[in-house]
Amino acid sequence: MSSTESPEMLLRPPFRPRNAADVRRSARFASALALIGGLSACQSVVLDPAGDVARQQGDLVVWSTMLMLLIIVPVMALTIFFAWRYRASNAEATYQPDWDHSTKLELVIWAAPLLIIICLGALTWVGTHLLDPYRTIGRIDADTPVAGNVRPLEVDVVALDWKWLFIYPEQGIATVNELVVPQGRPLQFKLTSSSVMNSFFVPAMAGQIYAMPGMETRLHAVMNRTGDFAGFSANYSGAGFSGMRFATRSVSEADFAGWTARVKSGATGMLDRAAYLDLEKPSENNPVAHYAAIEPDLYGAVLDMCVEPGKMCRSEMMAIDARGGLGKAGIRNVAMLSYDKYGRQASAAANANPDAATRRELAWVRALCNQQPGMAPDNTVAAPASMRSLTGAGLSAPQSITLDDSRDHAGPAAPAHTLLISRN
Amino acid sequence: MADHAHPSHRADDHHAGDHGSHGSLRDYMVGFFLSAILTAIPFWLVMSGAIADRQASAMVIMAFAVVQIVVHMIYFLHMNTKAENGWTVMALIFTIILVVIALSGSLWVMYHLNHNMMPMAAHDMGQLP
Amino acid sequence: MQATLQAAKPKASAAEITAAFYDLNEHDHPEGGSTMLGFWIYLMSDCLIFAMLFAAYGVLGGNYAAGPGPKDLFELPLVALNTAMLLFSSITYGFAMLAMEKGRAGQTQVWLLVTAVFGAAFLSIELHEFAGLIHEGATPMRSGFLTAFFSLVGTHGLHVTFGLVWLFTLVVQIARKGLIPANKRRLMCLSLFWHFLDVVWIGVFTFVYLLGML
Amino acid sequence: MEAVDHSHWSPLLGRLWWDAIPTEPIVLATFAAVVLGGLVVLGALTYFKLWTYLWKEWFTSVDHKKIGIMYMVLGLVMFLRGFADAVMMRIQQAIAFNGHDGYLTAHHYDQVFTAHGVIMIFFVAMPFVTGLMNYIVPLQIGARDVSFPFLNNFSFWMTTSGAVLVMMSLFIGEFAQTGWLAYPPLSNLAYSPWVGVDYYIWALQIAGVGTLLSGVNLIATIVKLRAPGMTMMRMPIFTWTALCTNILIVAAFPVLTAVMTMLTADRYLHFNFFTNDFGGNAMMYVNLIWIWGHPEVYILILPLFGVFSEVTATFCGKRLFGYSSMVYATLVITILSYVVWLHHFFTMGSGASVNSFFGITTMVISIPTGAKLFNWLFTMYRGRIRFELPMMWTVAFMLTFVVGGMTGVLLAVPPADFVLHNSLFLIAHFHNVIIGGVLFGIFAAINFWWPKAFGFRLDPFWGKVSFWLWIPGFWFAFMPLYILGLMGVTRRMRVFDDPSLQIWFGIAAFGAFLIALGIAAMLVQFAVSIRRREELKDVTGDPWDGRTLEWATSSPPPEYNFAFTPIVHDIDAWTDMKRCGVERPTEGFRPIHMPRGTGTGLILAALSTAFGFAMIWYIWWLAAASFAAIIGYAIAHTFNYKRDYHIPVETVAATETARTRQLAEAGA
Repeated sequence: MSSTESPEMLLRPPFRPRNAADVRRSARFASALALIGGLSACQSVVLDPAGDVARQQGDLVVWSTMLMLLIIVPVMALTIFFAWRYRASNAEATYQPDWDHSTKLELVIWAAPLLIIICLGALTWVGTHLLDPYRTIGRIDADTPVAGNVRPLEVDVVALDWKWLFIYPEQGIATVNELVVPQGRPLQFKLTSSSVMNSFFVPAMAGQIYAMPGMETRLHAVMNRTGDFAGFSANYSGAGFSGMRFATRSVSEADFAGWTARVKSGATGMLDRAAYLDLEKPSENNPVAHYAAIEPDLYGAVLDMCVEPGKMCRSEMMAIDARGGLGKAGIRNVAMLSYDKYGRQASAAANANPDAATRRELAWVRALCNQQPGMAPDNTVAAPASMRSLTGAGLSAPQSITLDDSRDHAGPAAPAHTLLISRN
Repeated sequence: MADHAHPSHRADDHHAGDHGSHGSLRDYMVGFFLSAILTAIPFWLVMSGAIADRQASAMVIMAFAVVQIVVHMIYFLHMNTKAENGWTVMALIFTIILVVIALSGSLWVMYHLNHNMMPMAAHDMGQLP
Repeated sequence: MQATLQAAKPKASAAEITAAFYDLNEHDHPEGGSTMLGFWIYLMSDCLIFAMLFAAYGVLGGNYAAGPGPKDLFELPLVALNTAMLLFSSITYGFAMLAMEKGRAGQTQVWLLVTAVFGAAFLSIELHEFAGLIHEGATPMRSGFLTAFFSLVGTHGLHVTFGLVWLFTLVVQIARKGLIPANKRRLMCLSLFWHFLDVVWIGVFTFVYLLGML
Repeated sequence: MEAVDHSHWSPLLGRLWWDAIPTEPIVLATFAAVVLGGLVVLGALTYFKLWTYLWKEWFTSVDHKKIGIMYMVLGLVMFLRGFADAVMMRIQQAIAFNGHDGYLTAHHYDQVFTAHGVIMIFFVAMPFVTGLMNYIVPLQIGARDVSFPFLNNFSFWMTTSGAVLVMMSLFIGEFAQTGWLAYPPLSNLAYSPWVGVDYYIWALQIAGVGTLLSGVNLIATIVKLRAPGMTMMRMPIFTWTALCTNILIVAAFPVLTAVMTMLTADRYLHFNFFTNDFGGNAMMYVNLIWIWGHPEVYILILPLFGVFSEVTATFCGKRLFGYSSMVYATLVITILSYVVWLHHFFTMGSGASVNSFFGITTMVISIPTGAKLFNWLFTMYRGRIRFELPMMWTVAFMLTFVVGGMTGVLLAVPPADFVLHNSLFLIAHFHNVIIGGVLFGIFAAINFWWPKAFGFRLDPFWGKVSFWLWIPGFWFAFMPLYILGLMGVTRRMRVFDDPSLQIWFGIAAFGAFLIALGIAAMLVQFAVSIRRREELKDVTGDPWDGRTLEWATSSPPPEYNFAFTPIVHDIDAWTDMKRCGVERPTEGFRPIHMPRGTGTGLILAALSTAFGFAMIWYIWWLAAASFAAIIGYAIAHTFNYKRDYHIPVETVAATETARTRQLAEAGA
């Protein structure tokens, strides 16, 4: 295999259409089939998105539908035909009241769905691995692989009650309810939440992924068009859920640089821990806000649930647990861990006005841990990894994907063991 | 039952009023002693630390537990394939399958979820398996 | 396949046909013929409740929340004693069943009461253990591990408590009515229940206590 | 919106205080209407002196037929409530555009969609299928009642008790605002501090006890009480699906009980199962509840697969095609439904390997389901299809369900799910299978077995009106949701900002309006049929030329179902008997051993309602007292050994002679 060609291109599944125009055409065709006259094909963001990942996902929707229509259409037609043909008033039709078995037919009725499912299963296996949100972007679109030296733009996303915070660590800025991304550059989202489960979803860009407190999920995407798109939470999260919408603006690299500069030089303030704790309080239908600067580590602290002073970071807690806990000596140290179990206010109040016992505990904790936020494991899968085991002969163990020779062509060099565990 | 030629029982009745076997004194005693031994050995293993390797002793202990569960099933719960026309055994097997699916499935799924998402302290990053 | 009888006996009389299709000599079905099977099915469902608690323990069992772990809290000798109590109660319940089969009501009651004593001893030891933990501050509110531990072991304990209440009820019912079929059936159901709890306890002491102390 | 402070607590009334009375005008108006309507009903019952009749003949009855009917009534009443919620949502979503906030506040709207889901699944679909199985299964297997008649009565009242708690939440306090599965951390105390989630928990827990026991009961019944000669492979297909359904109930509902208990422990005792801090894990809840949740879907649909099989065979006048492959398909679905749960949370991020495993297992389920469809199809082939209402619903089901099945498999493809999960496409999908499968099946079953239960047919005209309103109503209501899903619109939204969506919501609301007319037509159908019951009378007991044993007895069947237990030689036992020209025995009757009615089930359930209410409102003294009363009463009940009696032979003979005369008059 030539290293200049993307393996993704070479190992394109045979049923994949050759170029984007075909895809669009078939997408339209299928949606026309499915959606009575194609009324909405032009507006269907799922079938006609602006990002390559969403496009592949949309294609998969179309292809799976077509595959299933192979069996659905005949069944529906036969239902209508039999219902009409064998109606009681039709004396001409054959009547065999005791005919109840035919080995050949039985074979067909089990085999036909089985065949479809085998095809669909293969499609699923390949598609799921290729479009794993943990997988880095390997191509900008069907014809353009990602150049080896392109670093993805990292955006750290925090779902708050009820708005979205976007932190750009590289640029040192943050926004509320506005996501601006450069077109044509791979994007890497790290997502967490401050309180409850949300789902980060920009249908035009890529599929959704949950954002959950104390945990980090990842999403990789790329935008192929400029424009304004809708983003929102797709998982109900409480009273202000409907207003948790954000504009997603895909702009050119130059515009992105300009926008970054404007935000940086803006008169808006710095997003430090105090500002974050203020922002985090429940509010609805928030307008767009910009922060010219951010406190380093803020996202890590949010993820680790230790933005408030005096809290033990979750990663530190888990590291302690991995070593067997703190024993009985640690039993009464609860104020440092209390995040929201007794309500956020209660938890904050305990630290704001510590009694003697809490003070002792806090001192003890500070001696024990440095309250430095950790980070989530880098479980991203480097793309393009070899797809031999995805497309190929048999569904071999997923581990082999990263152990394959062609991993050498993979973009960012990652230690083998990380890749191994990431394939799980 | 005057007329045995006549199918006077419900389809699944094998013997009216039959409640399965109950086991004899011998059964109970055998079961008791086996259980006592099968309990004592793993306790001793852990308390004395006889097997140094943690993983090995875990396997041994679990093996003892499985054997002891089987002993209880046979000698105390009097499981056999004939009671209730085999329905009890069938129910048990079905339950075991589901328990295995639910337990191992949950652990598998949760392991992956946790593994993918839980933050780690920076200094622990390198020590992953 | 269809109309088997008609095919077999083309000239059967109307009465013969009726007799072939209706059970004309039916006897009363003994009451409670489904009870043992029904109770067993219930036990299987209970088994799944415990499976979920085990799953919760499997997932949360390592989350000490910077607090104590199993090695800091568990006392194996106490658990061994506890296990012995439950095992003794099993065999004494077996003796009660043997007495029941021989139709000896008084003996059955005595063995039941002995079983109750062992069961109560088991519960007392468990409560003692819980009280000790809670006194030290290792409450179920302290960490995911303690939550899962208290819930799993506590649910088993609640089952034992329920078994004890049932057992005393049965002792009274035997005193009132003797070893009538209904009471025998109940004794057999309780027997299944009691031994089933024993099986669950094997899982508990193995997975929670022994593996925790490794 | 400012959060209201609900921290008031007193020893006597717990959290119950004036602020528990809702202030939303819609709720107040409903409250007034319910109170007035309730008073009218109570007054009428008293005036017509119906209390004793109801108590003796229905409430305390252990007759599986009466309990089955009571389940259906419960399902119907709750269906009206659940549908009202649906209409409220459709109206809200159709008008909340262009800065218009709609007419429901978030607090109200979020309760409405949560209650809609909970009610439709737990208190409509479940009572419907349980009621159906209760009524039909013992008749189909030639039994006199279920294995545990008292438990059956108790199960019904526990389900009702859960429904009562949900209804109470409308007027006292609030219902959960979490979505129907109440994911933590949102459902934890920190984010749902007041009584909503507690209503949810206790309603489900109490109803769950009933469901579980009814599952145990029906399994034992099917296993132990089949008529002589009815081997497993001669069981009617509905009984087979009922058996598998109840196996699923017994295997799945304990999981729900366990998970709900864990959530309860978190909320009431500050345990750490699903908390964010202290080492809890909220993803664990999602994982566990779907281990229950997926089998639950099959609990709902499997019995209706059985109904469609019976209906198809009967109205095609033909043996069911591929009986054994139907049975194996059912068994395969039963097992497989346990290995697919993760497809409900692909997007939580468990990784490609886990996702594709569960995606593929999900697709595998569609194979036996597809086989079933073909079996119905080939049952129609070379049949003589009479398009009575049950058959019409069946054909409508076949055409509707395949679409729902297709979108379901589509959602099982993880990358597709990433763009469709939680969207209105998903909503359209599961309504497509639950309405197109479960509800259409229930309607087919009601039209099919109504004459058996009440002795007269349902009026076909109004039935057809209802049918022709329902079918387009359904497509109008849910096809727009598919389209909206593909337009990237997510579920549970209260207001929208893209005006181009409004037209689709308008169409969906129109569909809901048609469905409302369809429901009204169905109620008219019931009323008209009851009025015309003499004209529609079924004297033969076999109005459709049925094939299984329930048609061998009179309509409605006598209390004891069969004076003589039938002996089975074929799958279609009754068809076999008719072909052989079997004459009903008219003499030689014996006294029949039957279970005796009892009020214990109702009393225990009433105490459970009190207990649940007390726990919800933190009225600890009442909780303790009602709990003690439950235990005490249950123990006292076990001291009652007189649970059966014999129907005297004279009564049996008189009943059967009357039937003989009736048959002769009908010229049968």
